[in-house]
Amino acid sequence: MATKTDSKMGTGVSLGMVLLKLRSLIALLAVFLVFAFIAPNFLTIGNLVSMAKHSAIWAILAMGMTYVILGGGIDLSVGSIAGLAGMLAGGLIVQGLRLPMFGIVIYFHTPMIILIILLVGVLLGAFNGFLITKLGVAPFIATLGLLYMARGFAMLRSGGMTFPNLVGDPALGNTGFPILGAGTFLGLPLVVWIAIVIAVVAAYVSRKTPMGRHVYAVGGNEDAALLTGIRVNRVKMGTYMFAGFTAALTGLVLASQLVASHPATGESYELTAIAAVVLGGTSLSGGRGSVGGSIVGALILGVLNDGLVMVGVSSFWQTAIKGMVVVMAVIIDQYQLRKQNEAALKQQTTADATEAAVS
Amino acid sequence: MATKTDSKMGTGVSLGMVLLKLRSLIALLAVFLVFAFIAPNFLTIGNLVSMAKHSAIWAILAMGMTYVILGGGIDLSVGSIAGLAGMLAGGLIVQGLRLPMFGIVIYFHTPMIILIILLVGVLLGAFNGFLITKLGVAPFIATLGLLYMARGFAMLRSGGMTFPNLVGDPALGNTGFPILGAGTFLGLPLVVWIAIVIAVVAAYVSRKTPMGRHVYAVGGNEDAALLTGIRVNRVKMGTYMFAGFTAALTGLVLASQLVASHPATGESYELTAIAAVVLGGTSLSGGRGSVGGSIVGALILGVLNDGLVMVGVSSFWQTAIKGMVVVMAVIIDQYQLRKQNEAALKQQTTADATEAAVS
Amino acid sequence: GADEEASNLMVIITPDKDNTFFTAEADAAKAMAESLGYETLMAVHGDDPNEESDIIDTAISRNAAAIIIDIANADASPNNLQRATDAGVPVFCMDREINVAGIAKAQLISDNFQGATLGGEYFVELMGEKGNWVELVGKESDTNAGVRSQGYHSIIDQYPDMVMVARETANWSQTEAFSDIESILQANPDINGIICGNDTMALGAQAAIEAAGRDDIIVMGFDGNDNVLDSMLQGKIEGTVMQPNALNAEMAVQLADEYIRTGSTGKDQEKILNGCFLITPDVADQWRGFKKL
Amino acid sequence: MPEDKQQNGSRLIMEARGITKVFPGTTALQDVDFKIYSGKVNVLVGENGAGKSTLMKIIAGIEQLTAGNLYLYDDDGEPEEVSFGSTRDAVKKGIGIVHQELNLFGDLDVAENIFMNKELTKYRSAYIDHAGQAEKATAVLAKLGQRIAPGTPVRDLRLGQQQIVEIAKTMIEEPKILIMDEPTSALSIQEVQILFRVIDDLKRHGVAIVYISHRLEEVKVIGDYITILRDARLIHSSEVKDVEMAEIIEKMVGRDPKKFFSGQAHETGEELLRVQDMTLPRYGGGYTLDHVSFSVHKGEVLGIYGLMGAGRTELLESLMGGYEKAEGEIWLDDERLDQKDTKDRISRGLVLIPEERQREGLFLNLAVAENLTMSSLSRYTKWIHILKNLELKHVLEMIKAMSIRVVAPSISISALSGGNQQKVVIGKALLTKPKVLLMDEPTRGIDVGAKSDVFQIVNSMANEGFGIVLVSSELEEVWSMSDRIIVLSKGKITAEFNRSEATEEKIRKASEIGHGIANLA
Ligand SMILES: Nc1ncnc2c1ncn2[C@@H]1O[C@H](COP(=O)(O)OP(=O)(O)OP(=O)(O)O)[C@@H](O)[C@H]1O
Ligand SMILES: Nc1ncnc2c1ncn2[C@@H]1O[C@H](COP(=O)(O)OP(=O)(O)OP(=O)(O)O)[C@@H](O)[C@H]1O
Ligand SMILES: [Mg+2]
Ligand SMILES: [Mg+2]
Repeated sequence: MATKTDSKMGTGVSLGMVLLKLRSLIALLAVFLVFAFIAPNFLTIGNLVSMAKHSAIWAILAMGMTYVILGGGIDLSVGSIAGLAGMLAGGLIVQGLRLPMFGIVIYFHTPMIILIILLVGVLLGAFNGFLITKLGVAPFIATLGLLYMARGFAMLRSGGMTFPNLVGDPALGNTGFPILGAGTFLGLPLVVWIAIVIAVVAAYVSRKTPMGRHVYAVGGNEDAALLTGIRVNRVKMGTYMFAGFTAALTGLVLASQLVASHPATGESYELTAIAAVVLGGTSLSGGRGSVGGSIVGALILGVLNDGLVMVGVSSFWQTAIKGMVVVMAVIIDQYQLRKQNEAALKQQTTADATEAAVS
Repeated sequence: MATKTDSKMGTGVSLGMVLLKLRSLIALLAVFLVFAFIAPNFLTIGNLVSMAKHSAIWAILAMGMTYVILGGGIDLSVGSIAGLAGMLAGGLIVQGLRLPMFGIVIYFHTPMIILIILLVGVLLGAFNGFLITKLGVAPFIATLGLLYMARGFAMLRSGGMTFPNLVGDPALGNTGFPILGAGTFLGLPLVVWIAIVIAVVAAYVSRKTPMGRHVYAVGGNEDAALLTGIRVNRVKMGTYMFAGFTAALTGLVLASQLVASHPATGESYELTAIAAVVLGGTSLSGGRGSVGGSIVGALILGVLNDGLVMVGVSSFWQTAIKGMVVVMAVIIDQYQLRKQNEAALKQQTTADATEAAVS
Repeated sequence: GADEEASNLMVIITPDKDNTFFTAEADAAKAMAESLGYETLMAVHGDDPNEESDIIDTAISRNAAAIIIDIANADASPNNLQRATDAGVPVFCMDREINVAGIAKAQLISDNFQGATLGGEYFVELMGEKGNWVELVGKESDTNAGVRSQGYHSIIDQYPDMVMVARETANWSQTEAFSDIESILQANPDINGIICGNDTMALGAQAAIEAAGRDDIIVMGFDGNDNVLDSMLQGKIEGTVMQPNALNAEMAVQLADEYIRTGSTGKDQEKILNGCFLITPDVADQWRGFKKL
Repeated sequence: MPEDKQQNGSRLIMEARGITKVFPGTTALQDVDFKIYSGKVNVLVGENGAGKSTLMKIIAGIEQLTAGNLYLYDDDGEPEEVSFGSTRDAVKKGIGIVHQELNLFGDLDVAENIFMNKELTKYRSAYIDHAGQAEKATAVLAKLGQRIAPGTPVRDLRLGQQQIVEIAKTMIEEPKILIMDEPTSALSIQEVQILFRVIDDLKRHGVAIVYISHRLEEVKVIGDYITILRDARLIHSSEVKDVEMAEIIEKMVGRDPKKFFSGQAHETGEELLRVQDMTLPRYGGGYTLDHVSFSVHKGEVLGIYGLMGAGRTELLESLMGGYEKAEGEIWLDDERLDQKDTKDRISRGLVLIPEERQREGLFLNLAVAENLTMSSLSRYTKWIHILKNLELKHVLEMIKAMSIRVVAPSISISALSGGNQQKVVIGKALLTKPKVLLMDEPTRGIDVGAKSDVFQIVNSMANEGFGIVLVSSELEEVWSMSDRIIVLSKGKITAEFNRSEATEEKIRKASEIGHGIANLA
């Protein structure tokens, strides 16, 4: 009897709740359908692939941001790290690593360059993590600091110039860099594959491994996490390093796509990444959200952006619409959270009542 | 005996503590002295006045931000509000208020325009406050939304164009707008006087009125504030409205200085304002800090900025140095907080011990 | 102003350091000023008139002998320059013009409109006077973005078979141009040409075209930066308009020097228009660093 | 002392010798010895700040000791010196701890909370066996008498259920030494009884329990050994049966215990506060408060007793205008309060001393003085200007009246001990010049000494003619302090007693109405 009532209650509540929970997906669907009607050629394979590619870049950046936010932090430096990563990669391809004191110049193979840059990204993330965990600097400020610093250094790397034409030189063995951005595999751009691989790993880690659960724990209640014996600092460090990694990867992909690296690349990307994460239903206060949500968020922004360009909406409206979408998303999120709590209370009351009646 | 030890302890702790507490001032002094030596003409009256003017604008913006942050929030939209305010003011001067449905155009007198724009700023702040207090949107996101929206609308106001030559037309009675930015009184620019007036009021309110105390209380412990009978939502609303006011004022001053309004005005000013607040020792988590500190923070950034330009340091280094200064400031802040807490504990414990011994 | 002893300092203000166009301009001005025996102070306003205002205050404080400036915004900058002039610091504009006369001692201007008409004419010619084209516009809050766009349209719109299928703002940015063109290519696969408000956007457009595996689309830029010249030599970009900005910069400094020494620039008119040149692939190797070799 | 190692079939399993712990500015432990016997309940008592939790944190590897040694004894009774650099080291040695505060993750589910940082993993911890975790969690919870679905997010649980999840967390590890730091402060009577049964069971399996509680009556019920700390020092250690309750209290506070629970009847005057049909609907149907009516007279202490979740906190907060949905008439001094606005209620003479001191009562970022006057600023304000001298005068008076131990009013509130912080919260309420004082668990988590101070304050306020509503989960407290007692159960008033007619038994019975509690224990 009790079970029956319970499950009935459950479904009754669930239908609305399911819709609310899936709101990001519904929003994505809505945006998609609208543009399918009003934008010419929107549903061609080519356009879908191109939107997938653009969204993939946001998704990569957003996934790193998701971990940081789930862990209770924020990372404003990802855009600058992306810019710096691109510049460093461009520099290594065009000029090599110059060590004047030894009078040598080292040129690396392209995969090596990519590895080095990713490592630099991870290290920059670790720098953020260090400021935050060891020196107790608030994440907002620590990463704001790196936002300025990394951007400054990106500019300084080339004196503000663009490193053009990053095709490499067969003689130096560093060709092939453009493949990262332009290559395809089974008809899909490499970038999309990379995003998929990272998404699968990131989602798996977040849900099925202790490491992932610990991120939620740290973001949800840091003191409790400490007392539970979770290595809080290590977990936080890990999230910032991952964010640094995704930022560097983003920088590499952008540079590779353009076959050039420009020091202003990635300006204000951090805000878009945060917007994607929030659109995906992750709470900025940490401990609640999902990698999948952020990918949906990135897709919404990607489709919206491309769709508006295709329809030819003025870039001013694009900016304003982005703002409205973000605010709307969070208002609905709050509403859902409230509903969810109410539903839970209701369920529990029913359970209590049933229990009382039985006994 | 006990008293003696106590007071000795007191002073012993105090000297170091005083230095730590005055660190913003010391930093300002240091920056000032360095440039006095290395920058030519740094100590001329003209330059001092001009630095005061530049810092005054940051200080105005930072004071609004200080209230928001003290109250436990953050406002990312101030830069965009400044931009929008400038555009609306420019529009009112150049085109008047057009009401096509009635077929009329209304031109306002300049003081009236200034009042209207300040009111718009307050209303935009209230919009932030509404999202945050009534709809439960996190401050970061609510104001991020307005950041995009206000910028979009600033651009839309003129289709991206600049409103030039805002001198007004004597026939329409709307001349005099440039005075706001260019006027002087007793040798000091009007802007500096405005900043001083706002600073005096803001500092007074924060320290000597119930309203100010309540802001600290809300930022320190919102739940407790509620039960203490503080109208938390009203207090928060107030802080965002004040921030909107200072942002609009900033936009007016900037437009008046240029005698033109440009829709991209104020981009990323929010970050500089936050940096000034943090440099001034206000904690981003709310409830701790001061208006005076933020003014010192604004002065540090102003002097640093002008000084670096005067010595001709590359703009790339300027960016990087800004980042480093912010991070350094917060590291020292953390250190001071720790020391201060220790000192307080120690004092209290010593007192406890003495009392125990006496009784 | 006049009562103070004139210094030997020229303050050179340019918009940006992350665009070769402006670096070349800054470098040319600096080299010329130093060859004439001046000290220089370099500063960048990043297209922000408020930042420009601060820098000009600083220049006044340093009692500069002259300001050589590529302004931030034609409508918003005049007042900044007026302040310098009022303080007795002569101002010389290069590249971009201000809309108010009598403030600068001289304006050495690239004739953007004329350049854009050159580019527009060549674009029409390459397209065979017909086809679908796309315009990538610079930052819309920027005067030159508008002037160039007008220049293009003044020519292209005369040809009824030239159909503009999209006009998008890419904010002078390579990355934005890249992703915008990718999207536009999806909406309008049948485009034949893209004309851009500057060279960085042209490079972004070219990268997008290449990524899409197309080689049948004509791309025009504006500025004449070295990267575009290289692309032209490789046949990837069809043309650009060279702005004589090194020349502008050098002339601005020379006139400033003249003015400082004699109290007059020796020219009758304030505005001196230096015409732009059309660069076609066959002459692309004759230019480097915005100068004819 | 060989008899130490083999007593009553149990044996010494762990020993702390000469433990000293110095925090910056505080010595929390001074040369303390502590012995833990397997299969026994080793009770640790002491006033607030005596150092109990600190000692436990050292044993559990959370804090590092300044001086002293820890020994673990193996099965042969041979000591082995150990040092724990972290919680993980202690867990490896079989030491588990239930902390004084809840340490849960609201957004994660029950099973995940229970298995946090000790996940059941496969493939070298690359995969969490969620199903296995859920199964084991259900089993452990069943043992603790709870039928909670393991997939429920913890934030949806009642406080008491959360406390039980907290206990389940440590039990899952099957520790050899289980430390419980005030595990019962949030539990209902029946839950406490189940816990005691579980403890008995653990004892039989040879687990050593360390038990900390401020509810001294519990100590007598389940304790085997007792250790008393005072002011960071070891005062006494013996078997529980060898000491009397009065002795324990005396040793804890070092003062005469007679003045505690100094309950007395008060002269009561005319009606001050009348509440009629207060209702608070519950989300999803039913009532959290179901037509509650009562009145409070001048100089009267009205005790409200109830089990966890009876709705007492909601009742007081509704009176303060904290719930938008609360309906009902409130008359204060013949004036009807209509506006649901805390500030307005305070200005009319109602004031609340909230349940959770740090979370709801204090501004840790501010000084003692600023905390004290936060509710009553308007009294020191002229136009918009705060008259600092007037404010300070009142602050100093209040510090004296409440005997708050503080060096200077400008010192940060965070430097005060729990009991003194509570006095600040009460002082803050009194400075609003209330007519009726609503006190929600004013003695929760404070030591006997501070408790007695609080009771004295209550008595003297009643004598001055205030009306006082006193909510407490401690039956004895309510019973001895109140002139009249109402009992709340599931949002309804189930009984009302005068001082003369109330017995603890009657009160308890009334509190269980509607709970379907079979006679436990
Ligand atoms: N991290 C810390 N830093 C400084 N002092 C501390 C710290 N933790 C505890 N103390 C101090 O050590 C002393 C002992 O605290 P502890 O928490 O052990 O007391 P307790 O006996 O558990 O009290 P309660 O009954 O209130 O829980 C107190 O004076 C406390 O203020
Ligand atoms: N915000 C809320 N909305 C709806 N119901 C609630 C809310 N908060 C608590 N409740 C329910 O109200 C009842 C009373 O809550 P609570 O446990 O605070 O009562 P209490 O008598 O004050 O107990 P105690 O003070 O001992 O914790 C519980 O059943 C709880 O689940
Ligand atoms: Mg304790
Ligand atoms: Mg309660």
